[in-house]
Amino acid sequence: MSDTTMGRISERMPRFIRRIEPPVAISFACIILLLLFGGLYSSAFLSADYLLQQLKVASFLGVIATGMMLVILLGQIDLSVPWVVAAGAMMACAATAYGPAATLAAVPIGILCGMLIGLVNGIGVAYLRIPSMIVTLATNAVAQGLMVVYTGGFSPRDFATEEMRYLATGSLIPGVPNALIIWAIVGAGMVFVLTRTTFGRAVYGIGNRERAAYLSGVNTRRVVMIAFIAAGGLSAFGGVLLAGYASKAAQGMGDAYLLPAIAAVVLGGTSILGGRGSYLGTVAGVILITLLLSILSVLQMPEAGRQIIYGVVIIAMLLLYGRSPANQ
Amino acid sequence: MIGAEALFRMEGISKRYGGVRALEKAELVVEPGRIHAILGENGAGKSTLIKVMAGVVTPDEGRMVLKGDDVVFAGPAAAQKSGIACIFQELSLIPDLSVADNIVIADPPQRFGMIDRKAQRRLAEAALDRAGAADIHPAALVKDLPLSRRQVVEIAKALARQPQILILDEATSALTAADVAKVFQVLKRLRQDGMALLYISHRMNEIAELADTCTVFRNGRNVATYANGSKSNDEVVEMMIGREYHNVFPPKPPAAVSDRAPALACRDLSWAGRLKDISLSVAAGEVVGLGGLDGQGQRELLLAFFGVLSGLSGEILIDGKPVTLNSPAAAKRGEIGMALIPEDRKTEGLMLPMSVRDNLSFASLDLLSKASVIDSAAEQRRNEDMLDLLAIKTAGLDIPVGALSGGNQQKVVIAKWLMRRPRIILLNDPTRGIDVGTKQEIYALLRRLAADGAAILFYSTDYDELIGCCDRVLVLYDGAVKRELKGDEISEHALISSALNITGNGHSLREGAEA
Amino acid sequence: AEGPEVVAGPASDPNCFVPWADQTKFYKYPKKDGPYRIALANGYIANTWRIQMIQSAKAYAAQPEVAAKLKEFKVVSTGEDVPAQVSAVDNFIDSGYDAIVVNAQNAAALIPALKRAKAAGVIVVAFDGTVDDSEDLINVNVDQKGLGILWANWLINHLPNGGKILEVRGVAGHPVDGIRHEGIQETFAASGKKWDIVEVVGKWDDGVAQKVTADAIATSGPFDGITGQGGDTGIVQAMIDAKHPFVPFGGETENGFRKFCAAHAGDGLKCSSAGSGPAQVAVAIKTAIAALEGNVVPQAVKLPLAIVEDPNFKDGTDYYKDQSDNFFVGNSFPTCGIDISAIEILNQSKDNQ
Amino acid sequence: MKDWRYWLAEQRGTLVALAIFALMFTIYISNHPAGLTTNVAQTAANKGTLLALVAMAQTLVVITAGIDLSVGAILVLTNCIASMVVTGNAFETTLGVVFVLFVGALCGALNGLIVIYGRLQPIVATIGTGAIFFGIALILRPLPGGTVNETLADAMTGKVFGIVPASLLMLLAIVLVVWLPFCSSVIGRAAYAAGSSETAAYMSGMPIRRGKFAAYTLGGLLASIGGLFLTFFTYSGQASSATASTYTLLSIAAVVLGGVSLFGGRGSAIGAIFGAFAFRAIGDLMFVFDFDALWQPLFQGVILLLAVSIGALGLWRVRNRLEWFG
Ligand SMILES: Nc1ncnc2c1ncn2[C@@H]1O[C@H](COP(=O)(O)OP(=O)(O)OP(=O)(O)O)[C@@H](O)[C@H]1O
Ligand SMILES: Nc1ncnc2c1ncn2[C@@H]1O[C@H](COP(=O)(O)OP(=O)(O)OP(=O)(O)O)[C@@H](O)[C@H]1O
Ligand SMILES: [Mg+2]
Ligand SMILES: [Mg+2]
Repeated sequence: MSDTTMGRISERMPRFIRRIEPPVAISFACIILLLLFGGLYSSAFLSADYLLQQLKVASFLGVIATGMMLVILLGQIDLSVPWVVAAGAMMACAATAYGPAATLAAVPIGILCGMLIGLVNGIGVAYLRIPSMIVTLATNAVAQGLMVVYTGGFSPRDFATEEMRYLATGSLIPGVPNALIIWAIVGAGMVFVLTRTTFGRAVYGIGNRERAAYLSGVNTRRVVMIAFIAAGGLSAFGGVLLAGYASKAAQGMGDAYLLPAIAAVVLGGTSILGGRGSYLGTVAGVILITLLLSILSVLQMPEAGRQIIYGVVIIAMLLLYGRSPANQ
Repeated sequence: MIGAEALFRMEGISKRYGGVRALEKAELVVEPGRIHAILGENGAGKSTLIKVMAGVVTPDEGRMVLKGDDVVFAGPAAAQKSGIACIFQELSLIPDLSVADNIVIADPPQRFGMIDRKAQRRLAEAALDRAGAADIHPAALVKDLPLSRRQVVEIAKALARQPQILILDEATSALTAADVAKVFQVLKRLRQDGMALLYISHRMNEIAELADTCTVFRNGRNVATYANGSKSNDEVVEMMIGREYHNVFPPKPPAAVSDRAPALACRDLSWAGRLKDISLSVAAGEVVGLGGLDGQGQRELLLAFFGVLSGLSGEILIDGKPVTLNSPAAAKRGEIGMALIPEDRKTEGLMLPMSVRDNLSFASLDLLSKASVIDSAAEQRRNEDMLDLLAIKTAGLDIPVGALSGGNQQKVVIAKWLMRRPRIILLNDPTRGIDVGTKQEIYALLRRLAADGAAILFYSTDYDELIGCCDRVLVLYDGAVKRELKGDEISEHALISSALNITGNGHSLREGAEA
Repeated sequence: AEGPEVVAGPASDPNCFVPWADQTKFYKYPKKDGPYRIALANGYIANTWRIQMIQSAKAYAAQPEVAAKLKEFKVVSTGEDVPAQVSAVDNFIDSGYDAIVVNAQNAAALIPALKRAKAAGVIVVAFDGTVDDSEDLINVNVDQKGLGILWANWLINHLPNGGKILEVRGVAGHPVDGIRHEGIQETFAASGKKWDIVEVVGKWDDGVAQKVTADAIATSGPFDGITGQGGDTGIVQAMIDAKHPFVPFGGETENGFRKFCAAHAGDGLKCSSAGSGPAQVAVAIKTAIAALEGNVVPQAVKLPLAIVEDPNFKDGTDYYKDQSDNFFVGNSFPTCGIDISAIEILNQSKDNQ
Repeated sequence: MKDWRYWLAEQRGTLVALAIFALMFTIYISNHPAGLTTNVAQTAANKGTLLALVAMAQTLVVITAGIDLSVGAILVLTNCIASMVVTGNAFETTLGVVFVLFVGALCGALNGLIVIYGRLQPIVATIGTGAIFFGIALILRPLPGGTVNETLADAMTGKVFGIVPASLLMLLAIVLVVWLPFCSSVIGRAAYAAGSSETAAYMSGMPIRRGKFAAYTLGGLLASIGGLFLTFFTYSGQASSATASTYTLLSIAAVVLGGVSLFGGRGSAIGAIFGAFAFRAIGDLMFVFDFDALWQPLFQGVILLLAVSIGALGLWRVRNRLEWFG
């Protein structure tokens, strides 16, 4: 019938275009707005090196938010980010204590540690059916405990390796920080997985209704577990990059990334209930949050003022586009 | 219009959803003391119409008149206050609340501003009684009840409100004849009490028995209103679908005796006291029905085959070889090739917010992908084939499946599994909420699949269906196979009597219900 | 119990137990017979300073002459949750410990618990996080405000005609951040020179400090001088990444910071590095034991600042070239005969792993 | 099935929480050097009550399938305000208390309005409001300090007749005066319904908005009672972001231990109370066991992990795998 054919015409448009939703567009608009506002305060906010620096810093959050988005799409959440980030960084640096081979493998080692914690999260959520919000809370506590014991008992090495330094601060393409390139690669991978692979479909399906997904013969538990492992690995990778940026690992270096990661994902239009959201939005959200925090930190006003503005801006932006439909 | 002045009237009601015209200048006149049936194929606009009446959907244009004065409903609450109670096709029970809580949900009995639990319990029990479902415990959580019981609760809930106008949108679609009979007695009593009833169903025999007046909808318009019985079934269906129509079940091929092992079989299958030593076999090319009252273990049996139940005793055989299936994933794999059309499309069949495309492909992703990368072109092709094969009425592959009409949603569930070309097909009441025309298509389809060598096991709450298209029917009672009916033995009478586990004969449907 | 009797000074060990001010009272608690049961009620634990502090405490308690005096030394960390720490103190009181050493998450919150301790005849010694408006305990602390003044003066001396200063603050709302900030502000104000001070919040964390510093440099830089309350390694790192010229710097005692100071002193990174070494916990324990033994101690003990200033950063004593950036070097209090060099406890614990 | 079976099924979460608490607390007490003296009981009660209050606040919101990440910030804000206004003579103090409670309810109401009429996802909406509340707290108390009417504070944190911890009595009173009326009222039922299935609730014509609004507002109110109690506990106010985030996370842990479903529609504040006390008891274990200080965080983490895994034991009984999906 006619409307069906119309539908089919619209499908001839490239998937990418069709997938851009208003939230994404608007949040990019908000970014511009924010910059202009910053520009009013000081033209330095529009300078190329400031912007590149923000993108560099954003890519740390970006990598972490990528993992967060994956679990949020499942209708879950990962509160273990802070200490997974720290653990990834600390373990990567600690590797240097065990010979040149380990030093070279520092980055993978760090990521691996994150994936291990992710594995525990995944088993807890997928196989033991414990709400993710609480399992990840617990694993976060465990990870912290491990790091405390480790630091206290082993006086670990905590210098970032040259490779880590290079990944985070070097620039393969002149002017473009490597961190940014890495984020781009991670992001591209994520987009591909979400839009083109069976795994991605399964993630969205489970996020919408796991029961139906299961009855469709999808191994939902494995998908959920893999997602959490990936999220853990990405958080740890973010930590590794941070360590490279700071040239060292330290405890509590992940504390500043949990809420921003969640906020970024949701500001990007992903439904916290799962099943809905596009990566482009998360990109926008990450840049938005990073810029906001940076501009606020530089504006000469007391911390209190910053907090209030931060909150108001988040809510205002969500009111602009983050509203769920009046009746589902 | 016959006699009595209108209690409620809708004039020129239109409702558009994007490109879709759900309602187009629809008219309806509701009179007290009569049962008014509304017929129409899937997507004709029936549910939309009554959603407008119930204040859930606000129409784009048109007016509603209640007892002579215009009304506009701000929301469901408003409609209820003016005495309109509605049982929605997609039920509106709160899963985590108890049956009693749900029944009195509109205005619970209160003392000093607190809900009076004792009184609530009494009301609930009374309502359940009237709905002929005294077997449901008022303290049970709704989410623990099977769909059919929920529908009864929904009916009890509507009754508890004592409305002037009661609307049932396919409220009995999951009920077996016996349950339906009980409900009908209630409805007829209400009619005598002067209540106006609107009754939507795709089961012609129900409408024939119950309705006083009938209104047929097509493409959002009311195309005809007539006194019940003044038209033949085929005439009615032709009005519904707007083309020539003859009600015929596809011919059954003579039972072919083959020495090949049955595609699907089980021996002494038992589970948690709900399945008791069930042994059966379904040969390739055979359509076997599961009959019996609702909740006698039919669902559990299908789930057991599909690898959902754990702790089974006895064995399941595929092509004569025993297998252990411990997940749907295992059951659908190539060499086994099983498919289950689940009971509740909303929670088990579909992801309502996701697009038609995603839903259609979801069970077949392994086939549509190489190295788990989806081949969009192939996907597009297969999806379009399915839309055509089942004539699914949708505004495109990318609109959320939740936006389709109930029946079309059901078709999507079936299509999503047929896409795999399964060789063993388990169906759990697949034609629920599907209009007569489409039903015929599906019967024909099942036959074709069988002819192509599929083995089909088919639970239905609709006896005509079992009679019309099954080679054999196994009647379950209390988790065990009570009787196997072959060929001409399959009659409504035989089905009922064995369903009620009465091995005599000479029982009519009605008596059966009382028994 | 009747609590301590107020006596005239000096303290039993005047070099170590330096009274905070002239009017500081001196206490003489009723003598108890050892060995003693002493508890350490710590709050937050998950950062290097705290871990190093606990290591120092254990190391000190393990020293033979100290161990001889202790029947039990128990450490409990209750996290950032104030009531939990108060409850911990209460629990120690109820469990009959002789003395409780505490690093208060929140000063005022302890006051009622201190009353209860006094009533039960339990000696409480607070360090780092002290309880200044109560006399029912002994406070042991470095002069936090003095630190701010020290750093400000360092910059004032190196920038004869004022200039643009970046002040990287600690955790907002935390008393120590407030008092150090106060010291810095007052000193600059009093200097009579023209100062343009840009404040950012670094939360005493290298990562955060590095980020906000980078932003500050990009938007409001360059600066003529920098002072940081903590996370100083990160701050210098940010300067280096941004190719910001090295300028005078008043900061804490992180090893990493001092490494930078030593390395880049020539290029203009003239540092004053001073802070509150984690080993002050040892002084607190020492004080508690002294009090239990009936010796005279001041109600508030002022610890010497472990100051190292350009140009005398020496590898192996003031900083450790090839050790972690994260530990705090100023960790010995010679005047108290306490010399738990950070490196010792780190390595010692490495051996006993 | 018998009625009591249904009742049991309904209360299962609460009872499990009670069991965990009983177990942990018994282990704690039986190893405590002082044993179960009134002081020890009082200490445990006060610490538990504070968390219980915040957990109850969280429960109300979670029931509507929401989550309140600002609950800690409300606690801190009301703590700061209380440290300014809850002083002076009986009359002034009373006014102060009323004002604090009012502010708490106001914060909750703001959350409610944003979530209902702004239609924002609670988790982010409350991240935003949380920042705002904490900012205000910082303005009011740049540095820790303030005072509180000490007679009141001592009374509330003390013992009645030298035996019963006053805090427990207060908790009991709140359950009777706030919780029970709420959950047995139409509004409360609407809150549960909205959490269980908003569409169905809407179709059934329930006052969804009013239900949600009430839940959020009462949540704010309970959080402010927590703020008051924190002030009684600490004699002062401090705008500490650590306290805010700690209590927000602890409240979630307690709520889950208390058998409240984070998906909404199920659970009770009573369960949350036991969850809170159970969680505190877990924390207390390290007193009585001689753990190396540096191993304590790990120990607590592992215990927490085990405690939340208890729910998984039910999985062994599941014979229809669809039950995995609730
Ligand atoms: N929320 C919605 N959004 C978009 N389209 C809708 C929506 N609800 C209904 N429609 C469309 O309106 C038309 C009528 O739907 P309706 O549910 O009233 O049909 P129906 O007569 O109830 O069919 P069925 O017998 O299958 O229940 C259908 O084409 C359907 O796709
Ligand atoms: N079809 C629908 N499905 C689910 N939720 C809906 C639907 N339509 C509206 N809602 C939600 O229901 C709520 C409104 O319901 P309702 O008007 O009954 O609340 P209310 O308490 O009666 O309002 P008030 O308190 O102002 O009278 C809103 O949150 C709205 O988003
Ligand atoms: Mg319909
Ligand atoms: Mg239908």
